[in-house]
Amino acid sequence: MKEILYYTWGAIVSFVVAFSVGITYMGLNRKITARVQNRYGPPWYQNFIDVIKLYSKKTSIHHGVMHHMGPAFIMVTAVVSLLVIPILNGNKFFPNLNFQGDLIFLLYIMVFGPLGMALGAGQTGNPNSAIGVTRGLSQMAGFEIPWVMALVALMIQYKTTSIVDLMNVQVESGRWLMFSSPFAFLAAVMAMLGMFRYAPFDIVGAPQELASGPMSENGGKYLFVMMSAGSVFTFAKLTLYVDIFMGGADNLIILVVKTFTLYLIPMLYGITSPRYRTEQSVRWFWGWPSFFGLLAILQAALF
Amino acid sequence: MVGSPVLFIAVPLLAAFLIPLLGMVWKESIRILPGLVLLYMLVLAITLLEQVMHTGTIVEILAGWKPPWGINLVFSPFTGILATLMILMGFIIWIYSYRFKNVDFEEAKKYFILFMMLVTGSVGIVLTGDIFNQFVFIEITSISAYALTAFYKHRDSAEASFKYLMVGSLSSMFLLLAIILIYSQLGTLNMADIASKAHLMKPEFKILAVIFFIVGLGIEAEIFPLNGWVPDAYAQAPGPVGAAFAGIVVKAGVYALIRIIFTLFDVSGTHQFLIVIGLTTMIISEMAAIRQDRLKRMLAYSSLGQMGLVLVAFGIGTEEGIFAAMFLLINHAIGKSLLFLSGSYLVYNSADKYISETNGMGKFLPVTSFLFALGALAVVGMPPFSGFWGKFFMMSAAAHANMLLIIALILSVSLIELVYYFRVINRIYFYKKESHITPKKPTVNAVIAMATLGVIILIIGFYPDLISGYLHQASQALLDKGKYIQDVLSTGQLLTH
Amino acid sequence: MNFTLFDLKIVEYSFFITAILVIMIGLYGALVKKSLIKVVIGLSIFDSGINLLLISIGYITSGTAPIFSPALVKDMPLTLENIKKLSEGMVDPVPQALVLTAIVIGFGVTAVALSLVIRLYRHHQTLNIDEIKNLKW
Amino acid sequence: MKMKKILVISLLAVFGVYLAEVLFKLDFGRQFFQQGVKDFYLITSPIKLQVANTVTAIVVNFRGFDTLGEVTVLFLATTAMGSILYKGRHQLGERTVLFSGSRIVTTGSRLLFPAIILLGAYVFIHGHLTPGGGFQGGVIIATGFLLMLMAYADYTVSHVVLSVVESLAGITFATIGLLGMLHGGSFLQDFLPNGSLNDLLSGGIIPIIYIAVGFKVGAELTGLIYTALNEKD
Amino acid sequence: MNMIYILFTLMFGGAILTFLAHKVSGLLRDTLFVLTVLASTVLFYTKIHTGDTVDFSISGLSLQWGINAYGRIFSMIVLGLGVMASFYSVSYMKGKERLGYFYFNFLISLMSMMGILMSHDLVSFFIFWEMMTWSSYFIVIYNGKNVQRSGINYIIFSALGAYAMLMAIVMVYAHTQSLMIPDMMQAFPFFPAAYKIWLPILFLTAFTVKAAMMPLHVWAPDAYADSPMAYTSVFSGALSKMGIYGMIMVFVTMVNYLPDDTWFRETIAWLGAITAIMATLWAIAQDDARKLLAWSSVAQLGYIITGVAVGTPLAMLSALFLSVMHALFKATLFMAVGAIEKQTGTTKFTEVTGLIRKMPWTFISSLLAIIGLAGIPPLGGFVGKWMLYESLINSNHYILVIAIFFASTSAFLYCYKFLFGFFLGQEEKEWEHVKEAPALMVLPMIIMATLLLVFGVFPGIVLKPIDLGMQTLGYSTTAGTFWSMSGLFNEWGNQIMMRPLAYAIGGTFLFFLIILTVKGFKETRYVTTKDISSSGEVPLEHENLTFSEGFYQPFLRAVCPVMKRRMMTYYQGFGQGMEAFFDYLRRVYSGNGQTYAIYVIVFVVILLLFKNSLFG
Repeated sequence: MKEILYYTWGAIVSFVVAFSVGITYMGLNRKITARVQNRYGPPWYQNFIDVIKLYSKKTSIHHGVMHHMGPAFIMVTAVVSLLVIPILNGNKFFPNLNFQGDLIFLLYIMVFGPLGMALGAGQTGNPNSAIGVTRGLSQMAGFEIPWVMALVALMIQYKTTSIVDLMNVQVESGRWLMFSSPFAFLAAVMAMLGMFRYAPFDIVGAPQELASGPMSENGGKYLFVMMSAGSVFTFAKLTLYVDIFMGGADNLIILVVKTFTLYLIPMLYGITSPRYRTEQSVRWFWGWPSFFGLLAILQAALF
Repeated sequence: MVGSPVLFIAVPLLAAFLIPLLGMVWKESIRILPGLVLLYMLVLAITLLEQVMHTGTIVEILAGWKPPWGINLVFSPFTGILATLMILMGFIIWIYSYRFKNVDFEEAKKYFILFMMLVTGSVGIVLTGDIFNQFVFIEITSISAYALTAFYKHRDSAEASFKYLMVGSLSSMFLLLAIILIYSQLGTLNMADIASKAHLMKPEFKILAVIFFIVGLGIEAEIFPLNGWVPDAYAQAPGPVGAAFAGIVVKAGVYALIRIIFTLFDVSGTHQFLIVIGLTTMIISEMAAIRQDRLKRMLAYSSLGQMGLVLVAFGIGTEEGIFAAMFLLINHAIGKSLLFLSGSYLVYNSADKYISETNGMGKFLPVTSFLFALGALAVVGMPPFSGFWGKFFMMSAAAHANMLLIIALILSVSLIELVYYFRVINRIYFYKKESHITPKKPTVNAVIAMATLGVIILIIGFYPDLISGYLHQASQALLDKGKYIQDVLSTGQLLTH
Repeated sequence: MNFTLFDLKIVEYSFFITAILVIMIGLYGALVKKSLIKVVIGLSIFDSGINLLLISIGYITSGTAPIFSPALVKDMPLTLENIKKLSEGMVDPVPQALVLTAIVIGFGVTAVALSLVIRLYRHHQTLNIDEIKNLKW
Repeated sequence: MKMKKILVISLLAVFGVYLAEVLFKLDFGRQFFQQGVKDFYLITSPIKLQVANTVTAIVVNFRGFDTLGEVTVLFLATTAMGSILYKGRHQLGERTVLFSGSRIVTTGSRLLFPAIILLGAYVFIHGHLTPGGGFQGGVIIATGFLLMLMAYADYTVSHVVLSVVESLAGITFATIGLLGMLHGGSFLQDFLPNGSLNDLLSGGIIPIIYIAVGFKVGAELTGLIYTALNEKD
Repeated sequence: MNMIYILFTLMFGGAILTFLAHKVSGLLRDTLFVLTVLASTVLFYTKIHTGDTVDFSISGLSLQWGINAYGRIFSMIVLGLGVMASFYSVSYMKGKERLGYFYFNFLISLMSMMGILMSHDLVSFFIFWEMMTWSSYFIVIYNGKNVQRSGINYIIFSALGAYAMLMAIVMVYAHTQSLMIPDMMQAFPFFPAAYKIWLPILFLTAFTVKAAMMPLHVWAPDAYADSPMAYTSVFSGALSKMGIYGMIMVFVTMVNYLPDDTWFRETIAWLGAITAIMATLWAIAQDDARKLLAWSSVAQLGYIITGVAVGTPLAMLSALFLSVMHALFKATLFMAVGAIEKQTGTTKFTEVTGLIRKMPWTFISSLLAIIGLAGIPPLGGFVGKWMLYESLINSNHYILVIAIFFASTSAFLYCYKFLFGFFLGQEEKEWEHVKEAPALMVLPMIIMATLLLVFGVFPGIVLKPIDLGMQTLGYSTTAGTFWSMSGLFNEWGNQIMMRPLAYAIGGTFLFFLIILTVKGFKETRYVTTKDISSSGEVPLEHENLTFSEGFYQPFLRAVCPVMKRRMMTYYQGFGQGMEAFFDYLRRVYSGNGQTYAIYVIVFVVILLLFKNSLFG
């Protein structure tokens, strides 16, 4: 019983941290993007305001059970992957469920939410949401390949599928994996571009052209949960990258610095890019990123 | 004591001569008498078979002259089984065709006489121990077969029959040539005597005789380049006659060929030749069968393929191989006859007998269709029906003889066979009936006949031991040439009354 | 090779040569001629050739018919020796018996063949064998 | 077409050469085998069976079963011909001979007819004594009928009578065989006294069978001719 | 009489009685059918114990039936699915014609599957194998004229496989003089080298046909799609597993003894992976749910094959576990399609939409099944997939694991398509009348979907019998080293605990669901799917805005190069070529009597010319 309470407490704390960091990043994203595009942009805390606004809004419609449950699904992904990913080296403060899951579990749980949300979006009956979902899923089939290749390369190189073990390897040797397995890192970063769905891979949400988009049928509490999930998930993903490639972090400050550095990659790449069509992006992921992934596997297998 | 093997010939001949007389007095007798005769023969055959299994081969001498001077009939386990099978098939086909040509007395009379003689001739071919006598029986069978093939007037049956006759008369000529060659060397016509003296023959005579026998009997046994007449004849003959061809006549031809090769001469290479020619026959005819669009032609080609398989099994030459061959033979007789019998009802009212005209018959003729499907499954060799065992024994015999390539070939050909049979079954059950076809309900006697065959298929399929004991003895009897010679030449057993 | 066509043997073997020639002629007729009637005739000739061959197999030089006619046996008792001596000068009776059967059978087949020809003519209005092939493949 | 001829001729040439090659190894005019069945026949026929014509003895007695088959073949040939040329119930084709012969022909035929029948009967009755026998006699009888049929446009033979004769003769043959079986244990066994050589009444069952065969062959051949004659549509 | 005989008598007799009862009354027939399945299941689980055998002989061949722990794994699938499907089909098949025929073949195929599992000798194995083939074939063609092509394909390929097996059987028989499978296994290491190569190949040909592996899979999509859904659940769930059953035996008993088995294993494993990839892509392209699921079955079987071929204990464990799971979720899905087909009359995504509110139970069970199929935790599918990946990585199959992963990621696409196509999207007037399927159809689905969840959280329930079965095959026990009741371990010692993860998932989900529900519970109301803000336009009543045509066009455009070629085209080309060849060949039967006579003479002359070499 105590254990459960302990875990729950840990979960809540990590959730709060992840939420606040993630939402800040998103705000910063908007700001930076605006500056690059020669706009003034909203303040960095704009997203906090948005979330609170959304929460306090009255939600008057839903389109059925699946639609109702969709945000909860995506929240599951965000929270559970956050719980599985070790936040700090040596599991300080946030041990959570780090020992109970491994990379492969993580890979799958990360799909759980989007799929659930897609179902919710599907039930709205909005044709555009289904179109968005098909694009998203197609793109996922694209970027998962280099991503998995990178992970497999790491797994076979260090003979473990556990994130904690990978972190320990880095702590012990003092070398970040992004340097000892550069190809894996390259592939993983390229996959990350797709994972964050910023340009050029933002056809999924298609914010400009599809006035309604997948999210458009959600409002109020639904959008609130989805936004929070998105921010938590952003943080979780970044932490994962930091954990396995950049030696993890000893305290939250270092973590924030590292994650933000990493976050700059998709953000900046996105600002400067036009948009790919779905098949283009899928093929892009199966091109160079996968090639690097292959190199990573070769490196891991041969050396 | 029910009788002796000669009654298999004498009684039906007597009956055949009687039928025209009786027919003048009592019209129904022309239908009943052949049935009674066949029934009697069946009872006799089964009794004798049982006896033979326990006491050994019965050799019956004729006209009181011992072999090699007189003609003799040999009822060994091997010949006995074949004779019993033929008579059984004859009887069942008689049941099937009891109402045949119900309205036309003259035609029916001729049909029944010819049919009975077809059976008798085939039984004679199997039982006789004298090559010239065998020739006579082959002619009896052939002439009845020609006439039965040409039985229907409104079809191309005369054409088929003429082809049959042309090739068939060549066959008899070659047989005569072979007999001449043998007689010129040995001065005897008795098979056992020839077998015991075969070493005295000059080898070139022996080989030439074997070649002529292979050609002459190969025509009857329907081996590849000699079987052009077969599909035509099978397809154009009335349904029951087609069944009789597949179930009775060709068996006699195969028997004769096997007897010549196994017993008469010890010419090396004949077994391999059997295998090669059997495979060729099988492959080419199955290939032709799959491209047929007429039901009976398809069945005919399929029959050729099956007989090729039987020849291959005989060609393996081991006891196991012969056992398998006998099993296949029996299965083919039953299964293919069932196919012909039920198939001819499926296309009863169609002029061209296209396979497509069986469409949807499953609904209108459920029993017939079911039996057709059963026969097809049995012929294809699907377990648990009778065909499977034959195929399995054959394969294992071939494997024991280390002929793996042959097995592979046979199996790939079986695949073809499977395809075209299942295509027909599909049509029967799952296509829509063509509107211009009116299904013809089978008569009661036809249903009884077909159902009997179906039941036999199931029984043998589930309980092959029923016949396998007999077949083992039969295959030993065929292989044991010394015993055959001894049995015949030491008079065998004189029947007493 | 001990068959030497230009040897004197050619005379002795004239029976065989004739028989083979007849066989070949008959076969030629059966295989090449277009008319059904001629085909049947060819088969018939073939048959005759075989019969001739069969008969000539049983021939014994200057042999008599295998009949113990009154003239032959009139002044000798029917003892085994006598009969044996007589029989040595007789030709082989078995081929003759066989030929009798073969002829009758050949006759039967020819009769059936001719009746089939009649039927075919009725059906196709022609006797050309090349035109009578409704059934093929 | 030429190709076919050339092919057939070359095939036949090969066939003939091979056949000749083998046959020429036979020493023509001599007995080729050491010990055949013919010696037994030649001795047994006059001594035991009292049959002068050994060929007849072989045909009817030693190999009587063949003859039964042979008779059956003829019987089947008539049946087959009837069946093949059958046109339907109550339909009899027209005669192909539409007009009678000239008076000379008809008269001559009428004169010759009994003589021919008589000759035929003689031939089959004396089958066991002289060359000839049931088949030959039957053919001669049929020739007589043929002559009549050709000479007269309206000469008819009763199918029923022919059929009855045919059947009875066949039954006789088979019954004699079965009687032999009852008597001596094997089918077609001789069960009558053999008489003495060169007597008309000798040879046991041989004359009886040959008479039956004569009737049968005569009837059958006549039937065949008659069927073929009434062929025109 | 031995219980094993009674089992088979019961099933066979039941089949015949059911067939006959069809003529009497529908109710009697249905009752008999269900009773037969139930009774045999009960009999099997109560009276027949592992290790029971009966011996008998036919025609001098000594045969043996019995059951071992390995067979029990699959009997679980067969009988479990059999019971579920029997209940389901009573309701599903109601009102269709030729039910006697259907039930007869259904029972025969169940019986033959049990027979396969209980055969200890090769002959009865083959007999049951063939019975399974034709009985399933007869059901495949049950649906009438349009499905004949798939039926023929099915029977051709099955026969190809069966004949390959027959050949292998006679080879074994000729060599060992025994038909017992254990004898064969014992003798195998001492076989000649050629046999050692050929026997596994021949056996595998047979088994991979049923398991729908790559070059031999072409029958499967059509056959699965075209048979009545009540049977397809068994067909795809249990019958295809017979192929896996055989493959595992071949791999364990034969491939291990090959002089160099690596290439063999690699080839099969790669074929399995390629099957999985290609079938997934094809599944994505389908517009018909039955076809989609059929292709998906092929893909899933591809994973299983890969697991079997890799053959490490963990891989084998995963293959067997996936077999059970696949049976569960694929049966559920096929049943769901059947239910939809029954209620709406169509199975095309382009025709039917928005059923979620009309058929909620069907939706829930298919949702669970889809989650299982996609391999998303915490359902059973994930457990199997996890073990498969771990085993592949542990055994150094790096590229293979990527291939498998690709297939399974792409599987999400069709998974979503299935759920969206039927249940989501705009609700249409056309389908307003649709009601939930009858309870008899829904219940099996629900039960199986629940089982999927239970097995996902407590995989030990299934892994325990699997472990026993693997011990029969000669593996050492894997309990504790690779799995515990709800935990899984890989060879490097990494672990995953299903229970806490499931609690975490469930807890989070419930927590946020409650938040979502409770907050503003009163004011949030349901609006129809027409009430959407599609670019500011509200669609009219008759306007259907559901997106279902060309669902994954972009993705398919991306992968089109590999989908240009279909195996079927090659087979068809081959078939047509053969047919043309046959047509050419059969012209030897020229129809001219004279030609036939010439053949005779030609034959004679050939024999004469070659007489010395032929008969010399």
